[in-house]
Amino acid sequence: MSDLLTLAQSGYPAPIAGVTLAHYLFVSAAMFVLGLIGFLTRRNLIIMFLCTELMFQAAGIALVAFGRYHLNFHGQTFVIFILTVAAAEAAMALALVVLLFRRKESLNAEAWQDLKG
Amino acid sequence: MLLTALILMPLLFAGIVAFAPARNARGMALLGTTLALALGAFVCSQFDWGYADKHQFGAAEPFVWFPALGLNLSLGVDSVALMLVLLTVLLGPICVLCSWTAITQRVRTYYSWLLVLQAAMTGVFCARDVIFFYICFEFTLIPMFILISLYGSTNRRKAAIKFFLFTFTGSVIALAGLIYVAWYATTTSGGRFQGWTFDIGALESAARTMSLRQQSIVLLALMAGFAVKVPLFPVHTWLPLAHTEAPTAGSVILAGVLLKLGTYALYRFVLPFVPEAVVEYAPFIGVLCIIGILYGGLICWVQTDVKKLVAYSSVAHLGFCVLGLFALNNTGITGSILYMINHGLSTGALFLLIGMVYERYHTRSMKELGGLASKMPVWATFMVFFTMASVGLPGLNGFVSEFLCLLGAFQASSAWGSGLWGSLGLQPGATPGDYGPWFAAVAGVGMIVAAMYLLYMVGRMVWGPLVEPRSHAHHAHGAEDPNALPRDLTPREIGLLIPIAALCIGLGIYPKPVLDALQPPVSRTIAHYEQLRNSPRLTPTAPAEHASAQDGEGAP
Amino acid sequence: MSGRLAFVNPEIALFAGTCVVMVLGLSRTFRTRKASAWVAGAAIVVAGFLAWFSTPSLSEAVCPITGHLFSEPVTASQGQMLLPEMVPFAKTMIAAVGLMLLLAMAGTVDRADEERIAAGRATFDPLRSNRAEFYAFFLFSLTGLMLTASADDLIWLFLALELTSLPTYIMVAISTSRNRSREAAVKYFFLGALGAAVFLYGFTLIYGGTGSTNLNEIASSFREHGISTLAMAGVLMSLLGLAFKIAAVPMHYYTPDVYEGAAPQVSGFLAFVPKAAGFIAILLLTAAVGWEYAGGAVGVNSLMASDAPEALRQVAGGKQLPEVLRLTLWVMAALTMTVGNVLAVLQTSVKRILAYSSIAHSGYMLVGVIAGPVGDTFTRNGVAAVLFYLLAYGVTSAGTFAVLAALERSRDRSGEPGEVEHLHDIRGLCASHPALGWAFVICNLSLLGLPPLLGFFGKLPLFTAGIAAGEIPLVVILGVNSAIGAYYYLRLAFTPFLEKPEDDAEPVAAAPFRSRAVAAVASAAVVLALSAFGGRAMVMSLNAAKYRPSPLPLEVKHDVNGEPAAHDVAGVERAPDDFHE
Amino acid sequence: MLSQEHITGHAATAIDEGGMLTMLVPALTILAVVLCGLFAAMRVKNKAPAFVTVALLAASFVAVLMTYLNLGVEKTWIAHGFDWINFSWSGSENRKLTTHALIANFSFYLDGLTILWMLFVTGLGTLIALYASEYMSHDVGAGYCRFFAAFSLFVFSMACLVMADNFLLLYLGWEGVGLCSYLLIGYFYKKPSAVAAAKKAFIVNRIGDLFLALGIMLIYTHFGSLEYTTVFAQTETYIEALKEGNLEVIPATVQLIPLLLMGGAFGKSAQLPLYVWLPDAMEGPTPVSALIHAATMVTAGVFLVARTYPLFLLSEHALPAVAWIGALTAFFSATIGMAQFDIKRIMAYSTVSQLGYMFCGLGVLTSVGGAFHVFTHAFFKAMLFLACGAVMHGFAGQLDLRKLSGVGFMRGWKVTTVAMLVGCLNLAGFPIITSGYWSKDMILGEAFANPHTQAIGWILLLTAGLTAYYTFRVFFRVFVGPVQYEMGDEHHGAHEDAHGHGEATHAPAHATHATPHAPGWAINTVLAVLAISAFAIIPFTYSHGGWVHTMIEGSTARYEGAAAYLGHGEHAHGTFLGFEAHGALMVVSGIVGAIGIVIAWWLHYAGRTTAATSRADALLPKLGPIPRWAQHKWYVDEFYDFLIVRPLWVLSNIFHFIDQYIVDGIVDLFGAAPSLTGKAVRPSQSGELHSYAAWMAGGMAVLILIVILVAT
Repeated sequence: MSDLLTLAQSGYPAPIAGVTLAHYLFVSAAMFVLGLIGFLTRRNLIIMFLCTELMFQAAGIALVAFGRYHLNFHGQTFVIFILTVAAAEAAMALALVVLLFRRKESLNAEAWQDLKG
Repeated sequence: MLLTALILMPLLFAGIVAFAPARNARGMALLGTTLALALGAFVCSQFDWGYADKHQFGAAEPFVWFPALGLNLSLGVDSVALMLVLLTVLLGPICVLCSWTAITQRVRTYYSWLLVLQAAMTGVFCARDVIFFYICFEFTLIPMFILISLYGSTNRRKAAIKFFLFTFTGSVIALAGLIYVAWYATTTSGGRFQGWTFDIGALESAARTMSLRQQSIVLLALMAGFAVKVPLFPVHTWLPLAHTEAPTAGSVILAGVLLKLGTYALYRFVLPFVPEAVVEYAPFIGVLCIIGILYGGLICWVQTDVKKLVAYSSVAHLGFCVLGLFALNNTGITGSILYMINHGLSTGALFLLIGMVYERYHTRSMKELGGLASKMPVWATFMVFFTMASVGLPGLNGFVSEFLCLLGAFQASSAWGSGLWGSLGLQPGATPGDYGPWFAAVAGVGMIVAAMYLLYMVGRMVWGPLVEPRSHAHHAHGAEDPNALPRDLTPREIGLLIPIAALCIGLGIYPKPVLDALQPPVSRTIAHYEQLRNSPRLTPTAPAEHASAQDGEGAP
Repeated sequence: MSGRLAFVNPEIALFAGTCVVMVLGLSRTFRTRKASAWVAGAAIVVAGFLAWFSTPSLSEAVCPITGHLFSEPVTASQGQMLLPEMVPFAKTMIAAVGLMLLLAMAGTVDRADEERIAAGRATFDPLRSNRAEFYAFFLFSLTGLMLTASADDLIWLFLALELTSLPTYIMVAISTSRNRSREAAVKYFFLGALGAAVFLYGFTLIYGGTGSTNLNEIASSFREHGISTLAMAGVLMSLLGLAFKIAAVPMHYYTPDVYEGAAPQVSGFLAFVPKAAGFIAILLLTAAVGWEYAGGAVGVNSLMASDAPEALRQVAGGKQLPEVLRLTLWVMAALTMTVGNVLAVLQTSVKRILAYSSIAHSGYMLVGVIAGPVGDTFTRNGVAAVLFYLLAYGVTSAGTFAVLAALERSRDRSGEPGEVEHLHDIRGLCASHPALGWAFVICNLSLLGLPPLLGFFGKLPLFTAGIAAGEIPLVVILGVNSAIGAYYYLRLAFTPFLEKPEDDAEPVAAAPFRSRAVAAVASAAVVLALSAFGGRAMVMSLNAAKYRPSPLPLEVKHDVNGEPAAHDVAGVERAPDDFHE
Repeated sequence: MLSQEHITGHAATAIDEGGMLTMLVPALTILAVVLCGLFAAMRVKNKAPAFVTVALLAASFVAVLMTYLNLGVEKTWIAHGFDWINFSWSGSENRKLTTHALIANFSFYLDGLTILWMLFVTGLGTLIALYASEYMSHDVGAGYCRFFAAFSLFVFSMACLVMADNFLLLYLGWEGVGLCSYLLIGYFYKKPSAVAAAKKAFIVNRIGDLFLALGIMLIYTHFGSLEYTTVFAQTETYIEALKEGNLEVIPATVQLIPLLLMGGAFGKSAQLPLYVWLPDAMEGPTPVSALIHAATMVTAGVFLVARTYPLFLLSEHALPAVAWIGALTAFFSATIGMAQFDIKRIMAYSTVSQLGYMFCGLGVLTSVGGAFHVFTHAFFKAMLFLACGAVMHGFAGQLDLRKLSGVGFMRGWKVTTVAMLVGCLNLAGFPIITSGYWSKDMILGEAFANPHTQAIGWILLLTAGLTAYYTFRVFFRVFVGPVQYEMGDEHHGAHEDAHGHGEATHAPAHATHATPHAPGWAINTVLAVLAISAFAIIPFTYSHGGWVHTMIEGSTARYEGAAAYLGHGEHAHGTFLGFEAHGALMVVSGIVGAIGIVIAWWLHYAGRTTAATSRADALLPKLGPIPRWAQHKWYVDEFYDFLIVRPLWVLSNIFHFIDQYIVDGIVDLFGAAPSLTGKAVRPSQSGELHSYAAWMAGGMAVLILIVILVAT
């Protein structure tokens, strides 16, 4: 944790006074956890997918913050690709959801549990 | 080259049998095994008995299978391995002949796997490379599994699975132990081995420098694998089941050779690799053997299934064998090796005889069979003969080995020369060890128990008023079945028993050539222990010097 | 730049093939449509060829296979320098196994359509045809896998992994028209997204902890500044996320359901492609961290007594992953093989058994990851063991699933041919379809690890490497698990041979696609061939596992003798029969 | 008594061609076995096996006789046959190269003791084989061959036992005779009782054999050799030391050896507590009982003690133990013998009793007396058995003395009766004219002559009286008195079916033997020869052994003198109630024997009118339960059954149970562990997406937690 504290204290440069890397990371972590919780609690397939998107974007926020912190562009570059991949996944997810909805007329994830054991 | 041929010959014929017409299968199998037997005899004649502890017939440049693994197909036999190879090739034709009429379904499959099994067993004894040994050791499981589960009796699936898993589990752990030794050999060799080596000779010299703790771990791992195969007391339960369910030839091979893989591995790996741990744990193993002897023997006594009785008797018999092995003196180890051969002959023959009865009556229950002497006098004669060989009657083969094993255990006591055992007199027959008279005396009770159960068996099966299964008697008095076997043994059956009987007598009254031939390798094994006792390990504070000192004399 | 592109020659070939396939598959003529499969095959062959002959080595300016000297000096920015030789081996292996999988894929998605068209009941409708996409996805996924192997950057790695995974979700969904495939797809996709989010976040943290996404730079940062907690957390999360790809505990839950729901040939694809991707990624990450850390609390060689000879302690000590990672992987490995095996024991569905067993195999391979590429011989190099095992497992499982794909039962109500489901269905296979039956027997015995088959030689280096790394308890767990595995593999192997089909059993017929059977038999043949003559493959995997613990500074020096760079640490020497000798 | 040279000088050994003649004995007997086997294989249905056997055994006898005449008994000769168990190895002890060997050759050790034994083994063997050729005639065919094969094998084994030059070959013979005994007791194998008796004999013998084997191992361990010459050479040095008073020089190991050997001897020679097999062994054909279970095999134990006499001398407890066990057995089995009705069993118990005498003889330091009694007993006991066998043969297996009477007055039974009378007189120790009197007297006298063994002497004297009583009880009941008989209910030959239809032959066999048939020429000849020789040997053996003495003075007896130095007792200082022991006992034992005979006459002959009853019957109730207990053999069999066999049986069943359910159960539990674990884990595979996700998230959390807890 000492690393994080160091990071937090030496945030450079500070665009908004008092907002350090730690704040971004906290937001990012919160988003990630929220996404995870949403994934675990919601039954609607579309919402579940959105929750995974939330987790992806949590990583994105952290990446941008780290990039800013490290003063290089790797983070930002990464985010661009994440967005692209997320878009591709979204397309796939929607197609899949449509396929599933046609079969069972439902978006409930619990409708699909024939395979088990 | 000879040994390669000895392994490839059955494999070749296995291929031929698998693709030849079914009606030729047994003939081809007989031809193959007979040729292997002839080849075995030739190998025996070419063997230089003057150097019986040297591994002979190995190619100068062994075929390198996987250089990256350090795995060579290196072969070679010393006199111990050669004897067991001879036992294997001898039982080959016998197994084919005893299945002659008994196997009518899936004949090609049967004989080809029988031949594969023979090749694998020969490979085990010829291997000079640990991994190659292990490959053959494990590969014997598959043919045996198939023989039991296709041609066995009612409960065969369970027996086959149990047999396979039991021995497989143990031997995987043994493999870990062997690899540990190989790793140790590499790390302490100072780069002498290019990559790793699994050469038994090289490992042997390296392994002995391991610390006691390491040796103990390796011993534990090796025993986990080989004790199951032998089988020693608490891990023997697969054996009665497998024997009971296996077809006759399967039982013969199981008792004759497969169990010997375990004892042979004990001789080949455990004794030379981890001498200190062996000395440390020999009493414990001895106790297990004795429990096996008495416990197994007494269980035999209350069996009704005659095959199960003989199967349990193997547990008891191999207890003697391992006891002799771990007595760690010439008499004991010589006796033990001889025991491997003798047990293979006499118990194998008993299974043959039981199989012959089973083929006629389709039962093995001693409640349904009795007094067969009056109906099958020739069979009864052989039965009594082989029972006596199994009991250990002097003049027959079993005695020599049993007595030597017990004598070995008896002599091996550090207590000799002190205290009760005579502090005053010189005791030229005593050897250092942890067994001593009590071990021999308690194990010797096994001789009495053996007489009890084997005579019980003979008393039920051979003597007494004639008892036949009701269905059979009914059948016999009914319509004449032209395909039914004649009542007493056929010339084929007598023919396959006579060589075994001759060997039983031969080894019983003139074992000298075998005993002499066994001395060089046995003495070589003992030498480790004498060295150990004469110069106990240096203190653990200076292991490096010790290791390097040992290195000089390592590797072949 | 051409030197840089040389790394992705195979991927370029595959991508080109993909483009052609997508177009050809839309053709109205049957023959042209059919040619898409041939083109796909040709693309894979070309890619494999390119991987084999043209991938530059990073430690030398020569191709490791041909010895061809590249004109342009290879520099640090042009590839990962940790396991530089892994790339050609991995790609060649991917191409080889991919080709067999492709053979098994024949007729997967378009069978019903083509039958209808052939019967004249329908005409070809490009909008409704899936054929082109299916093969394209197949090739895309392989491309992603190859890209994973050549990744030198976390971004690249992430993209490559996603490229590997995303097509497989679709392939599962459309592999059959049954609901089960849909269910498999939904589980696979959603849980896969979850896993991807986890390792993505892990990558993020690694970047945060080191300031770079380049693996070489990350590695040198770790060596220069130590591993910060942040970075360690990142590596840990990445490993957990990647555990999904290799179906390791606790990310294995999807495996049996997905394998069961997908068509068998697609299951075979899943058993190799994502797994290989996951293992390659894990190897890259662990290589970045390095295996040069001293033993921790649980420690290397905990069984090794203080009375061991000095030489031994020197060799045994101080070569392992950081204790955090080692422990994670240790627990993961032990649980993975155990859970996979104990659940497989209970199954009666052939595909489910194979699914669980594939979990177990991942556990075995993790032993190699833990052992690491410390040793200079095949027997002591855990990475080489993993790579060789991947090859062995890939070939063998491809064969097993191909046998299942080559068989079918009567059609169900929807007109879809039934799959081989229960163990009963393969009874007596050796009698009714000898080639398929024996292929199945051989492949399963190999998976069992029965000597002298390939699976045994795959497992043996895991044993030796594990023991050499002092992981004796783990090796014993591995051994015991092999024995548990023997139980169900024996059933799988001998049901076709020993059991007779029940009298009222519905007969199993061969599917009308010869190439599936060819795939099965070819796999079995390769298994046998490698069992006998696999020595060369072992040497290659050993060369591929050449590990450079400290990749920076990156001047690759060559003296006149062509000896390797001076900063090779002791113990990471050349394999004995390298091509220089 | 013996000169100093005899004690100290180790008898010279030599290898001589003449000694090789004895190799003919095993060769000829094995030839007989093989020929009988061939006859069986060829399904010969005549008496050829018998005559081959008789001829070859006679040839063996001649070979032994020739050896005796050629070599004499002054020296010990070694005849080397071939190497049996013979190997050597070199080892290192304390960095010195040492050579060890285990040598047990098939070689013969020929001295007086050996030749004495061999003479009567082969001699009696020939005679009894001749007898059996007629006795077994109803079994001509397969069974006949089997009988004579086993018979010849027995002589072979006995030859190995007696002539062995090492302990291991002795052990071969030892177990070999056990095997033959097993095969011959179980000859009528369809009779469950015969099978059980055979089994019992073998197993009880095996118990003794174990002790013998352990003794042999101890000998090898201690002396480093199994060969008599080497071992005895070393015992000489111990004896030398003893004579100088160094009692403590003898190691405990050596003192243990005789105790272990004794165990073997008591098993084979049916002494307490291992005697139980011998009475049951009477299930075998009578010639077998005569040869094996009376004359030869059962004396193997005596032979063993005599052979290893020097070893016995080295332990201060060994010989007294031998004497006491012998005396107690003699008395104990005599009491049982008094109450039996089966005449063969009476003879069996009398054998046990007489064997006790022989051991006493050895135990009280008159090995000559022991050997002498063995020698005389061999003749008269064989004769008694053969006479009983003739009766049994003639009366269809009838052996109950309550159902036979006045046989001697029937036609054709004269020779049998005379032989019986001679035998009875010998056994009863009728003074002067019987050899039995001389040999028994020698033991009695020696027992009293030693002040430490007076008690033994009294027991033996009492036993002598009992012996005379039960012996003549048989004679007076069966051979004299009113002529009455009841045929036996079986014909033992019927069990051996030549036609292979075992079930069908009982009835006709019974019918053909409705009337007794008198013995034929072979039986009569043999009985006559034996009866004559029972008298004829008196001049050879008269007083202190005579010829027997000369036979063994070079081997066993020469050690007796040494005993004086060993603290075993002051020789010849004891007295019988103040009189000189030997002289007094000649008179006293004669009187005691006569009293026994008179009581038997009074109780069983005088005034007896029927076969079944006698005056003794009136006496029985007055003795309370004792006669019944004695008749039930003091319930020893039941006691053993209760104490050993049943517990063992129960234990075996418990073991079997343990093996099936506990040992195997644990194994199966290990086998089931994977599937049980699998069943426990399986619910997590619920098929539900969310539960998977939750397990995954939870699993990751747990894994991270473990890592944090353990690794940091």
